[in-house]
Amino acid sequence: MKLTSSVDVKVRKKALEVLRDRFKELVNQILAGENPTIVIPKRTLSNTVYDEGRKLLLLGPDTLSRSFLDVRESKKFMQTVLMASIIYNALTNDEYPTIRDLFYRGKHTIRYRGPEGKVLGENTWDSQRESDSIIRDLEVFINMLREELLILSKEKGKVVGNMRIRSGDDVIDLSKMGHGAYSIEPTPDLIEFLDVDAEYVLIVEKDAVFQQLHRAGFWRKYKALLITSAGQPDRATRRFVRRLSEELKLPIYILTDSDPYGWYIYSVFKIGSITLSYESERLATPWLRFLGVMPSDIFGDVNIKKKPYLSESERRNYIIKAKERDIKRAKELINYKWFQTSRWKAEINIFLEKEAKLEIEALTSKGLKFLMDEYIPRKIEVKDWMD
Amino acid sequence: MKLTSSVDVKVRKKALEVLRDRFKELVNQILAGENPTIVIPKRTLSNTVYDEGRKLLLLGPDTLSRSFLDVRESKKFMQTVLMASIIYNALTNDEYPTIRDLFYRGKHTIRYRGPEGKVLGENTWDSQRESDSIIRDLEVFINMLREELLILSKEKGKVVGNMRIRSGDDVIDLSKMGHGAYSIEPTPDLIEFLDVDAEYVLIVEKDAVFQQLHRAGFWRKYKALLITSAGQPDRATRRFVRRLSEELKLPIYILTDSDPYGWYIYSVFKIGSITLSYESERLATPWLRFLGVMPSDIFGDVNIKKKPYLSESERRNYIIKAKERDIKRAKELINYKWFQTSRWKAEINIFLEKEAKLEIEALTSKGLKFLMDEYIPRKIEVKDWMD
Amino acid sequence: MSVQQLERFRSLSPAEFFYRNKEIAGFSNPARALYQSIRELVENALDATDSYGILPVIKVSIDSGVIPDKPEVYLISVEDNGIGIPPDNIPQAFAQLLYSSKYVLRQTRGMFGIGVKMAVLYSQITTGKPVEVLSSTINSSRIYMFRLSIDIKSNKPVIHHKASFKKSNDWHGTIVKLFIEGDWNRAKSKVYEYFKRTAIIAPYATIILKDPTDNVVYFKRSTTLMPRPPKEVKPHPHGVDIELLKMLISNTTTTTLKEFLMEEFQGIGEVTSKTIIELLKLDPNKDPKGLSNDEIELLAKVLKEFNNFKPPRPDSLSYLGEEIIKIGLESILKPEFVAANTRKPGVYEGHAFIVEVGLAYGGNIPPSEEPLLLRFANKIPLLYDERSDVSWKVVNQNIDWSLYEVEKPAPLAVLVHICSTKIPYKGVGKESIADVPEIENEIEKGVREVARELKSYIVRKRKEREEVEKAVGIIKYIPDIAKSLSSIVNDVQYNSLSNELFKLVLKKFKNVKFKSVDDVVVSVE
Amino acid sequence: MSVQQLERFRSLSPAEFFYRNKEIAGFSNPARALYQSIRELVENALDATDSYGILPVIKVSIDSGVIPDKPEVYLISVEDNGIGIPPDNIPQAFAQLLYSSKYVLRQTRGMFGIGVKMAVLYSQITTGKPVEVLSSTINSSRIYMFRLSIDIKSNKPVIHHKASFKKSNDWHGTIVKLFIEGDWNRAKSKVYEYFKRTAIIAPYATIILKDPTDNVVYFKRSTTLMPRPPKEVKPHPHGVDIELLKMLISNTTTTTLKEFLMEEFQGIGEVTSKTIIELLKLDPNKDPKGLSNDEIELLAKVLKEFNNFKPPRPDSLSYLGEEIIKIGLESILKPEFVAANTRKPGVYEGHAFIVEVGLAYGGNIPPSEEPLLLRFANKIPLLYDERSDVSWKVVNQNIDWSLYEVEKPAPLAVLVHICSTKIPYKGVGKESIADVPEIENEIEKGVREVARELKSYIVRKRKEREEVEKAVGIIKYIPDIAKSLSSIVNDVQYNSLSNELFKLVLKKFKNVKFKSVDDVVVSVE
Repeated sequence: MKLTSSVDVKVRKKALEVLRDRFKELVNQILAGENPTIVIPKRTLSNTVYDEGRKLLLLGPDTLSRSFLDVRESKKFMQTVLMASIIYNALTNDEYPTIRDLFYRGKHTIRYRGPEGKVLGENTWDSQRESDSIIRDLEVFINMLREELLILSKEKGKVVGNMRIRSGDDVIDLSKMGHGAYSIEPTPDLIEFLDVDAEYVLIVEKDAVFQQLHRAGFWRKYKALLITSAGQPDRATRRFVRRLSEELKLPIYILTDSDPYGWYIYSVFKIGSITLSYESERLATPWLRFLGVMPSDIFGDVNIKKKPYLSESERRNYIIKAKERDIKRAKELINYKWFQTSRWKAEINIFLEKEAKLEIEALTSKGLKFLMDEYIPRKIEVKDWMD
Repeated sequence: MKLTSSVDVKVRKKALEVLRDRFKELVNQILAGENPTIVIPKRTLSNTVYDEGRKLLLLGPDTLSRSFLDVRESKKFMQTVLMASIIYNALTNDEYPTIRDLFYRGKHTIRYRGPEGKVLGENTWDSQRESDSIIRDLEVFINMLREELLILSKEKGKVVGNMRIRSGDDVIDLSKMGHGAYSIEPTPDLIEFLDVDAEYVLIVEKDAVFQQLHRAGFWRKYKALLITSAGQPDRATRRFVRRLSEELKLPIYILTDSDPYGWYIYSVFKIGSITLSYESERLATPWLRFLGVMPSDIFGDVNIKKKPYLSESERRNYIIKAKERDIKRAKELINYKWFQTSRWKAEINIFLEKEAKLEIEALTSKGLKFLMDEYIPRKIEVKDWMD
Repeated sequence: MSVQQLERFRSLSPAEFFYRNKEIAGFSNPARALYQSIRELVENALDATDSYGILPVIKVSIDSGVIPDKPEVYLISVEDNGIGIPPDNIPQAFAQLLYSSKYVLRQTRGMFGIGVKMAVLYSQITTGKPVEVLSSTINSSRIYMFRLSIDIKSNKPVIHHKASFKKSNDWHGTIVKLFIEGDWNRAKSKVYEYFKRTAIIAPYATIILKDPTDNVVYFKRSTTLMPRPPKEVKPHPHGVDIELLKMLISNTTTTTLKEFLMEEFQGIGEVTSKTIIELLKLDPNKDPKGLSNDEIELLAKVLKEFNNFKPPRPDSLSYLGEEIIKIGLESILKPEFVAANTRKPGVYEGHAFIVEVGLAYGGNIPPSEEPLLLRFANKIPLLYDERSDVSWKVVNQNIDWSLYEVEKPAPLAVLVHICSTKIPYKGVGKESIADVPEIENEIEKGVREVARELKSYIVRKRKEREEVEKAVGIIKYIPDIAKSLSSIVNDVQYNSLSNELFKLVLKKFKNVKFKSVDDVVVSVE
Repeated sequence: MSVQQLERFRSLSPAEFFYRNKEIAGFSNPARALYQSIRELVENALDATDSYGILPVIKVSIDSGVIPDKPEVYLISVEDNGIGIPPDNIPQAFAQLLYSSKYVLRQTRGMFGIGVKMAVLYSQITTGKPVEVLSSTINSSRIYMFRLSIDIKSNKPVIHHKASFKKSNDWHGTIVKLFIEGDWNRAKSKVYEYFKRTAIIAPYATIILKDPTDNVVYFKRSTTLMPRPPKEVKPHPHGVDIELLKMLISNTTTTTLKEFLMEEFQGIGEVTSKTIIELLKLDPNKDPKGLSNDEIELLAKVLKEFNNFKPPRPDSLSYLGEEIIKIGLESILKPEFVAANTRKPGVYEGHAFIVEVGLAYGGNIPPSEEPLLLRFANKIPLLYDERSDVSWKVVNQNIDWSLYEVEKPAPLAVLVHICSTKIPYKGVGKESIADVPEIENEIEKGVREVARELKSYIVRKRKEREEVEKAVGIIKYIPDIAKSLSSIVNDVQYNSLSNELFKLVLKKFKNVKFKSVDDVVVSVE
């Protein structure tokens, strides 16, 4: 019986080669009596640059040298080669580790005599946070994403719509999912797009709103692919959306709560996460459009002669007062380059002035039909979205 | 274009009738000059009984009277009729509200003069916690689950395996999902099972482990339906599993972390949640079997001559020290009637003695093949599971 | 070497002792010395008036810049309308330490015979100037004037100048003027606090204060009620020790033991005297001066342990009484509620004492975590060392205010006034009172008594509100209920449901006066 | 009514004053009185020895059950090997308040002339028993014995019994026996703490203590080094006030102003004397007794403000010196590190003073958030009211210990010893020292000095450790690195990688002595 897909076999072979070549270099340094040193681009905020042309957050030119003999870096040097060897062995054994697995596989105790002769214990790493950071270093060092090393993770993204794809060795029709949905695979680069009959893609931050729109037949009526990230998007959902945009040239709209958290989800889809900018080149979707919910949808905006979608008393009952940390977050966002369009600044300033948040559910509360047949189509029609 | 499924139309009609009949009774009391009173079974711990025969947590015979003139109950009386009217209106308008929607739809401010003449404001409810509790009261009062009122919610459960189902107006083959999976619908009662070729169902607590087993071809090799609840199961996943058990008579096994949180997930699937025992009759799966991870899998158990699956040094690196709240939780669990088998007591006592937790990932770290081809099949074969 | 070379023994006068150790009487630095001098003079002024039934009028003036090139020198001037001091006593009363009219069993503000002399001493050390005293007694036709300083070596007054004038009116009282090196900026807040608290404890006094910036504060009397003046009394037997017994014996004019006990003590009548002598197994007619040392020891023991004496008489004590305490608290703090409790007299180590407690709540009192504690001893405000005072312990540690329905932070002030012929201060600075169990116990009982009154007040106010609150708590929901039900059950009208529900509420709460739902509900949206 | 009826003036003897106010000298209750009496006697015993270069041997015994049916009465007995007291002075030295050999400018433990007399007074009030004193001076051939009590009214000694014996050996010293009502259970912990601290400050003393439970504690002397005995000195001009000047003028035997200044003050030589007189614009030959009040005031001002006097001489002070402080801290606290700093003499209000600071760190000292503060004044341990003491303020508020690399909780003890002819106590109880800026400043400098020494010590220890730590910090990772790399790159052996990596480390840290990776790494699993 054939258990794993033929796609995975090819991926494994390539990953093993890259790892072997890269670490051979370190061995050669050691045998030459040199201080072995891993040189990798710095994953710091100051070395994260916004590429205006490509509209992507990318790693800058700064590198860091992690050398064996540097007391402050010695442990990380050890952790990096340890992590590489674990992944190498998993690939050899036809496994699909998760980052949690990798944490466990590498975790062990070094017992050593301290300066005063007492035997002390130190773990190779104590928390997954530590081993996760090493995985990111390694991805940058060997210039491969974790999915290319067949490291799997949990996956929340779902999709429905008029489209057929090939995944593994199967063909799946995303318009035939009944009341349910298709759960995207953790390695979306291995998906093949077969045919599609859709005019745009709508990403909905919240799973429950996705369920409502799906159930009411939204994607059928408006010829859309409907996707939910179920909150902060995972890597696979981001890569899947990017491929829809890049390869199928579909317009992509996103609908989130009207708060800095929602805007940050938009930002992660569009630009990438600041701490993981090295992935942006593959995971970010620079052509993404923010459809709503905008503060001007709630309050209107006299400067662009826009009327609000909510009445006075709806506002009173639906609005949530912004918290201290929302305000702080919004003030951070407004400083990011990709939020420095006049429209985005205006919207964030409305938020800062009113100190008011709104959830998408407030719109379905006004009426599912309002959201589905008024709000979304009208905003797309009049191009009331932000780049 | 037909947007919603024919299944939903029937459901709506029935729900409207039930609501109308039930609330007509209150109107009649008022018009007769009586203190209108809602009598519902108490949803308290003390009125939750474990039915030994059916192996289910059910509501007992105690009722509570929520009357308009009782100062302490007056607000809840108002909230209950308010919630009923909102749901009634949503059904009338062909909507699919979520519980968050219902919170917003009912939230408004009552302005009234306080005892000192000052105008005060009070919201019908302030938090969703409050409105959620009223929804539960209402479900009990009208004896219908929220899904029967077409209230949707976010849904995390996924399934793959040799099985075909009808959902809405589609037929879906769960063995043709590629590297992805089928995301279960929020109203699983509306699913129709068409045909199945599986020997058992395996529920995996963790999505990432589900991904690994799926990718490695586990369900294909061992003729299983593979399900993940992605943590604490939602209502739909529980109902789906119950239907697989009840209607297809398949044995159901569950694999969770070896800790009180994992055992509690098992308990929720099997018995129902204590605070929501009124749903148990429909959502719980009393025939569920706990496959692992058991403390005796980690440490062995000389009383039943069981050897551990982990070596001394694996234990050292994989085990997580139990926290104070884990210990406390375990001591609570051991008092629940359905944990009072000799085997469960022995396992929990091993936990309490060693104060050690273990994640499923620790087993995949030992080797995905170990988990897939040794641990799971051997335990099923030698019946090393707990009822 | 001989010891004589090594050691020279000599004795010290009390003046020299306190000259060397002025900080122990509170004269530790210029700010404190200024504050301390002002209060010593004010307390003498009050003693000279209210102890003799005179409604006090006290004028205080503090001036700076009175000596060229010496901005640190202040002139303190205090005038009272008291009984005045006989001219023969004036020099010693102001310029000899341990000389006083207050060494008797009678409550006065001063007790040590040190205070005002320390101010004179500090004045002459720091400025070299004598104190000026003008005084006239009530029936005298003349006013006497002295300029005095202290001869420290001999502890005797030095009279620099002496004069007398004929009175043109019937003024009587005393005026004292004192130069002193001080620090007004650092003393200011304490001085003002001192006068504010003095006005609380003596609402029958009119006090006018002019400070060095020419700011004038006028505390007008708010009552003419006054505490009964104290009388001198004999010692109570429970307060006797061997030395006191010996002193009484050497001074007595009685000739039999029986008479001695009845005459020299309070609380011993003929019957008790007999009982005591029987316990001693002595002859009732024995001359007390003939008692042996062992017999005196035995007598001391019996007097201490015998339990049937009358309680000590409060005649020596000048307590305020509940009325005056309430007036004082009300006029200065402007609270919503006041209570006061004057305890029965108690005794510790043979000294009679009375504890008075006042409480003020709400109104203008700012809420705080710890009650505002107003401590007084023999009508003197105590400002320093609050946390080492027995009252602080009672109010903040012994009492759980939540038992009395007080929720902190609370707008609460507690006044504790201890009257005694002998206040157990922790130091000569007269600032905090030691943990004497008998006194602590009375303070606690007093505080609990006023706290109970406060609790009744709080509880009564609360109950009145509850009935109305209940009705409002139901009526406000009627519109939502009526609207919801009429939207589900289409054949019933909103108005009829609303009316029926309102009628149900009126039936239950008969004392509630609303006419319609609209009397309560303003809007629902 | 006449004033005479209203007021009876009289004066009080010092004995009567303190009898009425015994709590201000620390005799507020039986526990405190017992503790206070013991320390007054022990301090007199130490003064009689180390002030005269005698290595002290002090024997203290506290007995209970000495009087039938009076379990609350204790007998305190203290013996020293000091210089003894001349028999003529014994009655007044023990039974007359404000009589002492210590009223001179010379540092001794006692200063007030009150302490031991208060013990005698409390003894006779509570037990009626006289004090018993045996004493023999150094060259005397006889031992004198007295039984004494105080006549309170007159403040004169009462001699109950007097005797003398021929000495059979060359014993000299004093033995005092006192009955007192006390409370050993409540006094115990303070008494023991008192002796422990006395042993720290006087490591040259041998002290034997027997308590009422017959528990014997023996503090053996750990050094024969002793502080230089104090000498009597003249006042320093900076400490002069008008009153002191007047006293000096009235006592002087000099006849010219110039001589007066040179003879009666320290720090004024011929040149300085001239300069001063020029500033005064007076005749240098003027008889000082002929100075007018205004001239005296001016002289006081000039002496206070003139800046070129020699600093006050420490001859009057008996400081311990750094060596003895370190010995004391080491022998009792057993720390890992000690430092001490004896400051140069300072002056406040004309009183010379010396601050000494000691510091002990580590070893047997338990870590705590606040340093253990050991306060001493003129070699007296101060136990009560720690938080109101200037040393507490310096050690806990002025100093940021983290600047000296001390991480709290720290095993840290700080000793502060203030020597002066006049310690500015806050009360007669001799427990806490006022915030005199000059003294605070010296304490702070002293603490900073020893803290700097501590910092050097901590930093040096830390540096030595760092080199080794760094090498270990790298070597421990070699096995994992070698194993991982050899599992990826199959054509290289674990052993050769491990050896090469180890060589790299040795090349970098030349002083590290490891022979192989196994010297550091025990296991990897």
